[in-house]
Amino acid sequence: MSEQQPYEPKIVAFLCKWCSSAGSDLAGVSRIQYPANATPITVPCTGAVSPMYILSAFNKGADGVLVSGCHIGDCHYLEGNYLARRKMYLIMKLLDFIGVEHDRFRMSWVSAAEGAKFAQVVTDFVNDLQPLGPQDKLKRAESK
Amino acid sequence: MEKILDKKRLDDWAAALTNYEVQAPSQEDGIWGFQPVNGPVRLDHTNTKQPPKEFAFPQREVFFTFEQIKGEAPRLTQVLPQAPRHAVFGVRPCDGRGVPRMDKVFNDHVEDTYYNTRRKNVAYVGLACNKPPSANCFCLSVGGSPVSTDGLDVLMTDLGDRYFVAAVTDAGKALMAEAAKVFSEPSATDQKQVKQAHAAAVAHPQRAVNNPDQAPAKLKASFKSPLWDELARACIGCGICTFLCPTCHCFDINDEVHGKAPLKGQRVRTWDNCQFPDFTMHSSGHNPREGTGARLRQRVGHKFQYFYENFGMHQCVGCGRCITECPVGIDIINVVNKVAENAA
Amino acid sequence: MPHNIYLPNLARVIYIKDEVPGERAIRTFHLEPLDGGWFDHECGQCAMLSVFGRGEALISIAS
Amino acid sequence: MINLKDVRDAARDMLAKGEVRAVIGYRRGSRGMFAEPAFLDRPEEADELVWDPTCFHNLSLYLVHDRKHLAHAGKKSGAPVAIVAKGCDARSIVVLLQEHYFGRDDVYIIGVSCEGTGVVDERKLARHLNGAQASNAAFDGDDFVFTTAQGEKRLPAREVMADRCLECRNPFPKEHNLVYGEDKTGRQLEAPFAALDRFEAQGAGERWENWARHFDRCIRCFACRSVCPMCYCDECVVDSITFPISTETTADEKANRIRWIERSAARSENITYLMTRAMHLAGRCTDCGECDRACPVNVPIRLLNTKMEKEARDQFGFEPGASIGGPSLVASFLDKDPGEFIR
Repeated sequence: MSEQQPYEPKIVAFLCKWCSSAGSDLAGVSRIQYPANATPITVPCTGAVSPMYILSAFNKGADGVLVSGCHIGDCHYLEGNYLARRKMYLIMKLLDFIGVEHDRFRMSWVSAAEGAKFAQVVTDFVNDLQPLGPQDKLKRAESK
Repeated sequence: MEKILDKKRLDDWAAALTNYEVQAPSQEDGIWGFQPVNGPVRLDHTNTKQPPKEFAFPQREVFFTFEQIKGEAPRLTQVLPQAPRHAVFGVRPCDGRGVPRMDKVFNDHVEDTYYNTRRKNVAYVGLACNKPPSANCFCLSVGGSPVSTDGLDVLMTDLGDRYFVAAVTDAGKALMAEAAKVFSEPSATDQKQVKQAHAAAVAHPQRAVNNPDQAPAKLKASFKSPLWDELARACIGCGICTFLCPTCHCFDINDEVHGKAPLKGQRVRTWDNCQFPDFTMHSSGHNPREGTGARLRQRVGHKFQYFYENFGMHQCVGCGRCITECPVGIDIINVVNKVAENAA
Repeated sequence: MPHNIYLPNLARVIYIKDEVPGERAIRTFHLEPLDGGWFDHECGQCAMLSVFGRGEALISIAS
Repeated sequence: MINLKDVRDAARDMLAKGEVRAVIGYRRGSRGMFAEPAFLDRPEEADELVWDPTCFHNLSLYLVHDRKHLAHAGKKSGAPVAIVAKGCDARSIVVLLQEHYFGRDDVYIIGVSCEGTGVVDERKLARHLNGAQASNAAFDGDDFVFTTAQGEKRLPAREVMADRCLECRNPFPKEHNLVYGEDKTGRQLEAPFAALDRFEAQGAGERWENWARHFDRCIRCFACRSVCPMCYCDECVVDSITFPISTETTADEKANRIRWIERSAARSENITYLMTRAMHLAGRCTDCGECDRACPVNVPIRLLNTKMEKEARDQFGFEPGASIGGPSLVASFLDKDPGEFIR
């Protein structure tokens, strides 16, 4: 490589279709500038995000994983985000427990009307991931 | 070539083996295993939890990488092992006898390039068992002994403050020649003492398979015996007994994909296991060895019948790991004896 | 260096025929060897056909 | 002090009267002092039953095996199966009942209380016997008595007991049809989660160093999963050795089956496997410690599960295996569940 490109953290973002995904669309429609590091994966509800998705994202090389959905009380399926809150808490604690940097996993509530907040969440996440450098603890080794 | 090595000079010998990567038993989290030597060589282990089969037959071996090129045929690049020359110290005679058995499997009719590339780079320095390392040793039952040199390049015998070191193969002589000055000539008393030590080792009581040479016929007659399901009723179908066995060699081949567009990845060999549920699963869903009874019969049959019928020697070397490590107490000595007793 | 049995012969699929259409389709694949040419086989011997990154199938050659 | 004769008589009686199809218990093994699982079908076999500090297996696993055999053979369950169960084993049965794996009347629980002690930890004992082999182990008040070639060796149980027993808060099987031994619920030999707290006292970097070493050693023999009564899935989603194909499985399903991890025992794959299992055991694992004991390379798997158990208890007030009718941890929620970590 000619000159060392600055390290750009790769983020996988699981966005709930009804709120956060719509929120990210609003951020786009409103022309809000924010880092493009996050690869969005739309899920019906944060309650549908299995801990395996998060482990698999890290396994495939994600530097950070974001799970974002409707605020408590707004869930289209009424209880999805309550269930997600527990599961994500448990997976976060397990990742901490084995020593993965705490800032690599993050959860947020972003409603369909909070385009600006979505941009801010992603910006903060990228800034927090920057000093941590590439994630290699759970990442699958490429070649021999 | 037989020499005496003062215990204080063991590290000098290891240090002199500069063009080898010296491996020796060391303890990590309570588990004895072979590790590269940095610091003193320790030979005060019982036996390592895993046998030294990993040096020639590792759990993961990359065969080749494949890459899809637009409009062309996929490009294959063979990946041969780059293993350094290993000198493995502290190998017990039973694990030593596992080596010729694995050599047989990977060279009978067809030569396994990857196994052979690694195998010719490994020298096994054995350590005789003055007393059985485990409560479940039964090497004498399967034609072995605590002082056997089968499969080893060197055999060391502990005589208290010094080792009696005997080269078995040219590779062993070469290992000793690398540090000729650390050895000394054995005296008459050394010769007498090592014979006594060997005699005492062989005389030490250990568990036994009853008349092992009849085992192949007895097992053959018991293929349909209900005993198999009964003896394996507690079996949980895990992979401990086979993964830890010095002579288990079954493997699976899978492709590991690193990139989809364009397709890029590796074809990889990994250990496989006849105790796993889908080892004999057909693509129709039929599984000829569904229950743990059939799987136990396959494992014990392989160790005491099929290998014997093909190569005239038991595949089992009597290390006792499968007995010691089984979480639910499946005991191959007990199984062979029981099946033989009740054979038609 | 003896022949490495694990390196596959490459072949191109030149024609796929739907013998039995539908969800439980049975298709035959007509293969043409690339450079290596076919391996010689004995009747009843098995051949392992594989597609990189997808999987493999064990086919017993009857003729 | 449990009188073994009572247990044997009860088992013989049940089998003779045909009240139960079989009795799953412990009997003398062929491997020195270690007991092994026993499956009694006939009354006269009842005398094989033993109860000593090496009865560490969680026999509820065999209730799962029995259920699978019946389902596979298409048979109805009929009479219940009797099972000798310690406190932790009985709680595993409660979780299985909570998940409707079988009905309460399908299992006849012969409870055995660990009273003041528990089961032996093979690794700790080996350090005390340094090479000597024990041919028998017995309870004796707060001691274990081992018979070795050099005569009897009495050791305070506390020094050679499994961690889970030292930390055990209720050694008494609350859910039972019959029970033997004193109820010493609430006894505390060591603080609960002591091993976990010792481990967590280390910084994140140090914790990772340890776990990386453990995950590297894992050889993916699946003993931790095979020995666990809670891991009863016919197909383990995270690993492909249990892919139940049927005649209806189409070629596409086989080709497109999601491979969450590779077959290689590489660190990254072992982590995904072990962490997924820990997540699937959250609120279900009753700390029977079998995964720790079975692991041939000493990966402290129990720490992963007790970490989940501690969080479930502290943050969600959840005790696994507490009550048959209770909700499961991850399929229920409370308004006051922690949420500050969500931005």
